[in-house]
Amino acid sequence: MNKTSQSLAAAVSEIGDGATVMIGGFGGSGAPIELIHALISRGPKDLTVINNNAGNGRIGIAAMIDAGMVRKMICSFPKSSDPRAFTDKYLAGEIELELVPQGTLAERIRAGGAGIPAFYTPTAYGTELAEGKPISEFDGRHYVQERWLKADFAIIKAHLGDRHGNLTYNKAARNFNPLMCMAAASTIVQVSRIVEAGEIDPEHVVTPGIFVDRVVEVSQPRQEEELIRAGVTYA
Amino acid sequence: MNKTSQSLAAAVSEIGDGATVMIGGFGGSGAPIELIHALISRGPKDLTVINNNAGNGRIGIAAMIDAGMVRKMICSFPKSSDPRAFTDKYLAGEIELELVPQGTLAERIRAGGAGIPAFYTPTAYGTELAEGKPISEFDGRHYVQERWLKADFAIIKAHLGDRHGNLTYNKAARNFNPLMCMAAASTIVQVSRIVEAGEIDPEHVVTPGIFVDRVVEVSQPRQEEELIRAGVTYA
Amino acid sequence: MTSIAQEEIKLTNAQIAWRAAQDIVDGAYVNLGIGFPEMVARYQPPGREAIFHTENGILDFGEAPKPGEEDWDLINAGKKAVTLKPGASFFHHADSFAMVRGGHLDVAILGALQVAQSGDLANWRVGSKGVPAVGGAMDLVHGAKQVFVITEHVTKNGEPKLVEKCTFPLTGVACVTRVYTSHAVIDIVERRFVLREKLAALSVEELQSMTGAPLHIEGSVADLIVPEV
Amino acid sequence: MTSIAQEEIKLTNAQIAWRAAQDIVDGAYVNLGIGFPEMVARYQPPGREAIFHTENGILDFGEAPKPGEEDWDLINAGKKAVTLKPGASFFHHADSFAMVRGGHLDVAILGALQVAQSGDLANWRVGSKGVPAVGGAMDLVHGAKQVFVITEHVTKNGEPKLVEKCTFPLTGVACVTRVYTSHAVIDIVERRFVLREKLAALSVEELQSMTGAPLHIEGSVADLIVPEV
Repeated sequence: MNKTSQSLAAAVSEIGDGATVMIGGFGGSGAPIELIHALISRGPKDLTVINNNAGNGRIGIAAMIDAGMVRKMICSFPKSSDPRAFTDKYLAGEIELELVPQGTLAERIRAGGAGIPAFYTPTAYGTELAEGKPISEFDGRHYVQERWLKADFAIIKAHLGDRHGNLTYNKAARNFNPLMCMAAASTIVQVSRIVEAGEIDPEHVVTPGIFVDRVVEVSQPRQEEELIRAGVTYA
Repeated sequence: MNKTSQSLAAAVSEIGDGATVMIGGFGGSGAPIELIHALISRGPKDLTVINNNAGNGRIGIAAMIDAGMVRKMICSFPKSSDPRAFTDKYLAGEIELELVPQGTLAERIRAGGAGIPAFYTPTAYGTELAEGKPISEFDGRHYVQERWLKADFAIIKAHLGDRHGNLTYNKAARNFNPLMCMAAASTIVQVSRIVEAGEIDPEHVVTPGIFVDRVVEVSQPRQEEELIRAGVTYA
Repeated sequence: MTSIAQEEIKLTNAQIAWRAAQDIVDGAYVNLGIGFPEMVARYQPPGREAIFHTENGILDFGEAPKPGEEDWDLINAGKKAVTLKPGASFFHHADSFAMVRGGHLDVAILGALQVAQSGDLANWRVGSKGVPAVGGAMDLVHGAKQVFVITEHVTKNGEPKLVEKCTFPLTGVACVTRVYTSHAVIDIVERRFVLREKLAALSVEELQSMTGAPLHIEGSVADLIVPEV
Repeated sequence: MTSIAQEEIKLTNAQIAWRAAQDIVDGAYVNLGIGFPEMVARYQPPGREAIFHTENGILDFGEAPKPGEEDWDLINAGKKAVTLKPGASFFHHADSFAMVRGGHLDVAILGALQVAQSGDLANWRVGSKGVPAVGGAMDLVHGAKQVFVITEHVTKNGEPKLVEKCTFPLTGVACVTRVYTSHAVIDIVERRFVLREKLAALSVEELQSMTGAPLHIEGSVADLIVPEV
C-alpha cells in the first residue's frame, strides 16, 4: 500500500480528454495550484470542471480556461477579483455553465461520494435554479430533488498525507476538498508534507485514505491569493 | 455563551413524557451511561428511543426499558450479549420496534441534522424493510426513498468539551454521536473533561458547538461493556 | 415631500447595521452575507457574544488581521482574511451547509434588491445578462431561524425595494422574517409588511409612499432611534 | 453418495476462510461480516496488506488485544476489542457508511442462509419469529465492488444453500458476486451460478446434486486446493 507519487506530472498522467474533474478549494484557499499547472502542461481538452468558483486572474483554473481546456464549469460563484478568463469565454458562448447554489453543490458532491443518487433540499425552491427539477412536499413544505455529482478525477490540496492517503488540511483550506476526495473515481492530492503511516493521529485524520488514490508532496505550495496579488500569470 | 451544566440531573431536566430521544453509542462504545441513569432517575414515560442497539443487561437503555419508560425503539440491531430487557417486552407486545439498516439509520439521522427531508439509497431495495416506501430508478438502478430522523433530545458521550459545546470523542466511541448531536432540537453531552474555550485545536473539533446545548462533566465515566462483564445492574 | 425625506432623513448603512446588531441576542449563531451585512459584526452590543459562521467552514471567526499578517487559508465567504476566537472550529462545506439548511443558525443577515410582502427575496441577479453567480445566498435563506434583510428603503432612483411581488429573479420564497431599512424596521407576518419602527421625522403616510406594498400597523409603531456611528 | 461426500469430503470453516483470503489483493479495502467472515483476516497471504473497515468507524484495525488489555471504546462491529495499525483512522457512522454505499470498499465478505443464482442474498432472518436484527448487512451488500459469501454448501439437514430463489427474507437483490463454500468456488454471472473450482474428490454431478440451481461451466473447472489450516 503506497499511494505516493514521485512527481506532479506522474500524478495527473491519467487525466485525459473529456474527463470530469473536481478541483478543490474555495477561492484561493485550498486550491491545488501546482497540480492544476501540471495538468495544464499535460493539456487534456474538453474537460468538465467542478469547483466553487471559476478561476481568478491568469493562474489556476483561470489559466485552464485560457488554455481552452474547459468545456463546462459547474460552480456556485463564477466571479472573483479578476474573473476575465471565465467571463470572456462565457459571454462569447465558448464555455458552458451549470450554476449550483453553494450548499447544494457541496451536498451533491457528498451524495456522489456516499452513494446517494438523489436528495431533497429546500434550497432554490421557487427560483430559476430549480426549473425542470422534481419538486416534492414533505411535512407541508416544498423541496427540490437534486442529483449526486461524481467525477472521474479530483485534484485536491491538503496539508499532511501518508502512504495510505490519510489527509489533514490547513484551516479553512478544508472547504470542498474532503467531499471531492469522496466523489471521484480517482483522487489525486498534493500535500505540504508526506509523513509516515501512523504519524497522523487516527483521531485527527480528516480524509481517511480509502478516499485517496495518489499523494504527491509539494513542500512549499503557492497560495493563489498571493500569486494574484503579485500579478503572477501562468507562463 | 456557557453551555456547561452543573449536574447530570439538571442536564436532563427538560426531557419529559412522550419525547423522542436519540442516545449515542454503538453497543457500549460511546454509550452515555451516566446521563441515561440520570434520565431513569427522572423517569419520563412513553419515550421513543433511537440507538443502534436496544440495550444490554440491566443497565443503560436496557434499564430504561426495564423501568417501562420506552414505548418504541428505532434501531438496527436489538440484540446484545444479554438482550432480555428488550426481547421480553418485544415478544410480549409491550414495545414497538422500527428496524432500520445501520447505514440507513446513520444517514437518516445525518439528514435530520442537515435539513434533508428525504434521500435515496440502494440499501434494503427488494427486502421487507423497504415495504411501503417509495422506490425510484436512477441511471438504471433501483433505490428506496428514506426520510430524515430528528429527535427532541440527544444524549451523547464525548471526551473533551468546552463551554461553546465543541467536542472530541475517544476512538471508536465516536460512531453515531456526532450525527445525533446534529439531529436533535436539544443535545445534552457528558464529557470526561471540560476544557477552556480554545484548548481544543480548531482543526481537531469533531462536533462544533453549534450542534450542542448542554455539556456536563463526568470525569470517570463507566464503560457499559465493563459493567456488563461485572454483572452490574441499575439499582 | 418624499424626495426631501429620502435624501435628508435617513440612516446611513452603518446605522442600519447598528440597528440590526441590537437584535442579535447573546450566544446567537449568525451568518452575515458578503459586503454590507458584514458591517453588522462591528456593532455587537457590549456583553453579548455572537458566534459568526462562514459558509467556507469556520465557526467563531473574528476581525480582520493587521495588513501583512493575513493567512490566505483563513478567509471568510467574501474571501477576506479573518482571525479566530477561542472556541473556533473548522469543518468542510457539507457540514457547513448542514448547519445552514438544518436550522442551526439563529440569524442570517443579507442584502436585498427587492423584498416582497410575502417574504420573497431577490438579491442575486438583476436580469438575465452577464455572468450569473449565486454563492450561498439560496441556501442561507432557508434554514436560519430568522432571516434579516438590511437595505436602503428605496433604490437610487427612488423606486421601492419593498414590493408586492419581486420582479427580479428570486433568491428564495417566503423566507425573509424582518427588514431593516434606512427608514424603518418592518416584520413580515403572514405575507404582510408590519411596521414596527420608523424614523420619528417621517409620517406613516410618507413611509407608505416610499413602499411598494401596504404597511400594516399592529399596536404601536416605535421611533427608530439610532446613534451616530 | 451425496451424504458421504458431504460428511467426509469438505473444507472446514477455516479452510473456506483461507480460500477466500487468497482472493484479496494487496491494498484492498475489506469489510468482514460479524462471526465466521472475521476468520478471513487470519489467512492474508504474506506480503499482501489489506485494510480492514468496520462499520462503527475504523479503518485499518488489527488483531484482538491480549486479554486484560482491551479498550472497550476500540471495538469492531461485532463488539469485540481490536487494536490499531499505523495508518488507522476514526470517523463517524455516516462517513463509515459513505465508504460502504459509495462503492469505496473493494470487498465485503458475508455469511449466508441462502444465495440465489440471481445473486440475491438471505442472511439476516430465518422467518418472522423472534426479534429481528439487521445491523449493517443490507448496506454492505450494496456498494462494495465485490460481495463474497462464505458458507457451507448445504445446511446441517443437507438442504441446498445455493438455490434458484431464496425462501428466507432477503438481505439484498442481485448483490453477491462470488460464493466460497465447503465444496466449491462459484461465481454469479448474469443470474447464473458458474462453477470455478471444486474439490477434486467430488464429481460435477455430485456437486450439482447438493446445489439447488444449475451449475454452469465456462471453460475449465479448477481443483479447489486448500492446505490444512
